[in-house]
Amino acid sequence: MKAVNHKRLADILQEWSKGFKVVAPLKIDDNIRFKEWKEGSEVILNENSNIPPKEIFFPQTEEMYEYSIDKENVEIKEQVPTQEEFIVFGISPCDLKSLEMLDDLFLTKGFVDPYYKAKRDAAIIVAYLCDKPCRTCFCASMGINYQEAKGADIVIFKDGEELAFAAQSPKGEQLLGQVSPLLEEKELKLPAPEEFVLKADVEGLAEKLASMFEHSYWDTAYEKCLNCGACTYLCPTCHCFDINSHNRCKQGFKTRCWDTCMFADYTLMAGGHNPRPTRKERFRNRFLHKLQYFPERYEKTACVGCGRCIKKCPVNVDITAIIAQLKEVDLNG
Amino acid sequence: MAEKNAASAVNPLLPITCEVVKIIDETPDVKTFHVTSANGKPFIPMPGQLAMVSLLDVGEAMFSITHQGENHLEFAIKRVGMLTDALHEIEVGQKIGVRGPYGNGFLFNDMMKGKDLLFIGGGIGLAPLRSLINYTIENRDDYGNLHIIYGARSPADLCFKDDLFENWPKQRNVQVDVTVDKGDENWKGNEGFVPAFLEQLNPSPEGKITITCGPPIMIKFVLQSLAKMNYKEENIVTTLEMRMKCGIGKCGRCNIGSCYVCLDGPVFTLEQLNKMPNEY
Amino acid sequence: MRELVDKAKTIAKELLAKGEVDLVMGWEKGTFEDKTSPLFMRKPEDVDKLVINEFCFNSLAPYLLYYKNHQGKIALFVKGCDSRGVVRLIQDEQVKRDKIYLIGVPCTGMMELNHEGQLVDAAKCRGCTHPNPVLYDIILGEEVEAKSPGERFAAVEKETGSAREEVWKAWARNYDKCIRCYACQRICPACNCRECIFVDQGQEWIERRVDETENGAYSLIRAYHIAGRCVECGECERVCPVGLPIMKLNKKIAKDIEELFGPYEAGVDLEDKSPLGHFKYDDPEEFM
Amino acid sequence: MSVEQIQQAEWTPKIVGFCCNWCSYAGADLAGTSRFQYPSNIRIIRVPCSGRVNPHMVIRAFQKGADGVLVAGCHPGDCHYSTGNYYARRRMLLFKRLLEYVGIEPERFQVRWISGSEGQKFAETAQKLTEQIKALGPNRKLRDVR
Repeated sequence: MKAVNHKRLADILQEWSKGFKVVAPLKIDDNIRFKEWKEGSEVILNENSNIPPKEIFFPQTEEMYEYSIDKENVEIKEQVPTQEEFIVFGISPCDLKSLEMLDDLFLTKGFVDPYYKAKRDAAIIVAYLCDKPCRTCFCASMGINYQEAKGADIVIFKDGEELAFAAQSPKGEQLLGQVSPLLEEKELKLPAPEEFVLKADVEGLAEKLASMFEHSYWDTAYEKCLNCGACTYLCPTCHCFDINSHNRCKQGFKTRCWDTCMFADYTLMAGGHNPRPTRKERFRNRFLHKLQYFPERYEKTACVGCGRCIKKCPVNVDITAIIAQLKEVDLNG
Repeated sequence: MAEKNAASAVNPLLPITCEVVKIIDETPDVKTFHVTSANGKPFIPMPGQLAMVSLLDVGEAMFSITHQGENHLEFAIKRVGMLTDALHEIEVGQKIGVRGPYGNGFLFNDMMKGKDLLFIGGGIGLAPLRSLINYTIENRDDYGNLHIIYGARSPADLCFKDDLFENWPKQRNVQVDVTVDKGDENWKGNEGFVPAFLEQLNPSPEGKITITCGPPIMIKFVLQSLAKMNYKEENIVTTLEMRMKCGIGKCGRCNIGSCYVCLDGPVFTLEQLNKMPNEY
Repeated sequence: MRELVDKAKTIAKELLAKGEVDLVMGWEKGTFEDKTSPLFMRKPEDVDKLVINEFCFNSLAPYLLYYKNHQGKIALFVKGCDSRGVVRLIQDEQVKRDKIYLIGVPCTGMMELNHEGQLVDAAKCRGCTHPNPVLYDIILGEEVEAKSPGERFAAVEKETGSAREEVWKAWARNYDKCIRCYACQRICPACNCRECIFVDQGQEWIERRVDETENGAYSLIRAYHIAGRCVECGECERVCPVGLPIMKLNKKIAKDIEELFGPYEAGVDLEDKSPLGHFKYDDPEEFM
Repeated sequence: MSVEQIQQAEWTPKIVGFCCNWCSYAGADLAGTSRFQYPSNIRIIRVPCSGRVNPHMVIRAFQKGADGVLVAGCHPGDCHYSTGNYYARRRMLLFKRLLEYVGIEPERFQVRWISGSEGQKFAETAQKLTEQIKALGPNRKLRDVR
């Protein structure tokens, strides 16, 4: 197995960054964000980034096209969504899984989103297998083995002081070839898998929820939720967006920005009607979307068990607890 | 590189530049806009489909395409918010952005072929119905009798007066009945709300497909009346509206349960609607 | 604080059983030992879940905004800072004093896990001047001493001295991190506008774009909107998912208010006038 | 030369002046009719009272390209609405300190009392403000660079 001492990781990234832009989970003050790696940046592995790596493919603010208007004409200039190949380094298995959901959403069902596709196609994925689960993690419950990373071009894991590299695709082979002088052949193995603190059982939940829309469970479950957007913005699978124009006199540009079903104006129509007028409907929509609507549409639960929402929710709304409560609800009651 | 260009050529989020060639004042707060692009129609929609219309410096919103001519599309737009306010201010010759067509349209399955059609519209709700009415008139032989029941708040609020009183009644096997909530001194037609008017006319449900669109409160009572008159829910069709941003099933906000109104709708049979969560 | 829980349960149960209130807000155990979550109790048996400990961070005051049209009376547990939030809401006529029943909790300070996994005094409690509720109908225990009231403005004082460009760079770096989830706004007892200019779109004060300029405008204006109303509970900073030093701005404003217009702490006295809601003829004019 | 350099070379400051309708605006008027010279860098926005100036407007001005902002109102005691400028005084004082705290130069945001008869003072204020801001150079802080 190809390996390098973890202290020499920067050398490998340095080598790769000569040919590619390398995006990695970097320490920025107290945050971990996926940003472009530069010499001297500190890479943090084995901890969830504050903002999920969806921001690489689907940035929080993304320009779509520019326009200029005069009486005679409207000029629209597309911000051509092309992208050079780049490396996404250090993505964790749960976040990697979330890309499958985003792929389903952005690339299927009749329309392909060109902005997402361009970046997705250009990405070379280097996944990092977690050393051990954090206490807010429950990816195993969502069918993810944190010790494998399907779909990644290269997989890395840590054994003691050493980082092991294994290519999983021709692209990965090529990339490893580039840094082969830095790598040594070593016998390394994955640490024994560890137990998770949090668990959730979604078996059969989507079917059950299909008949729970009007259930009294929702009448009180939502009460603590403040309808901020933290959970959705931090969720690696949440993908809603808003389209806005930034206008200056007669020219400007259109951006799309992350949006969240937690905000009142999300579904508010021009005439004043709002299909989801209160916190209850919005809260219900978030969980039903994750646990019922998305599975119905794409046959996947829209949760990868990364635990970011549990960690950061201001009022400790815990999706695993909600799943447990939903499982317990008596449909006849 | 060629591949990348091809991908960008079909960017579904990019509007086509169109020109407003004609503006008709329908009512004090509804205008119909005739829109054409450099190549004639920007695209060929099916009746009941939607399009995103944008004034680039103001915003973008989804409207149903009320009619397609040889070279243009028509949108009937009621003044309700920021964008529609601005749209009502524009003049002929203004360039706007249009993208589409979106949604399933009325002809998403063959349920209407050869059947008699009953249209029940209220206010601006006639706009989406009009695309289908005109389509069935153009393809007269494929459909049975057409019966159009339409109501508005006052005579001044009646949309598409030319169609209602001139064009449609002249057609073969087309019956048009119009009512207003409250008439004025010149109004000689019916007065009263649409559901009551419908019950008074009492069209037989035999071999009929009903297509209804209008304000939610009207729809609610029309559906009750139809149920009273023994119309079956699989034979009732209606259209929904939701706030939309992308129109292509990505941005998330127009979902009703696992249905996206912009992709799977806006046209649903009552049978389908009754199975969906009541959140619209 | 944990010893107060039995008494708290008795009171809550009694209030509900006698029908004096139809809703009691408290806290329940959260996902982990060091987390709690707001609890809404409507039946005496709901009270069994109630906990009172050094992890009851959440101020329950902002929830009162959602029950403005509630018919009955609502009881809630308040720590020192929470009670100041309630006072602010009463002063802003968001809630009526006689519609709420306050159960005071003398607060010995919150504890949180630091990055190394050790329990330490919570950052938000540093410089707390009012550990005891300032307004209550019943109090659970003996009043306690404030731990470090002298450090009220510690966060602000540290700053002075750096070069202006450096200061701006540091703030710009912060603005770059903000994701505008509005958790800080939602959790804030001082943020009680019916329509928030930030969250409720459809106006042109701010754009949804996340970048230095819009985030900067958001941070500054939000801080300014709660000038003279901020009860310094530190919830905004605690809930920020990217760890922005939000309280620095709030403390800075509070400090300036003291310096310019005389001693003032928001939400301490029901009779206080908001420093930006009145004036004196001889106010300073240092910008001339 | 980069765009930035071109801008630098041709740059003259943009200053937004929020002027109270009842005094400072009249003062500016008087400055004009009395032929007092003052730089044309200042763009005046008439407001009903200095108390009308929402700090968000000041931020907005900086965002949209102002290099400096002046809020001018009646002298304390002279407010057309009797107390508007007293409120404004408190508000602007706090706000000015807040802007300074995050690193915005204090010269960029100034408040002055200018009465309707002080045409000369208005011209001098505009002159001085322009000079100060010229010395500071273009504002980049909070600026919407897109």
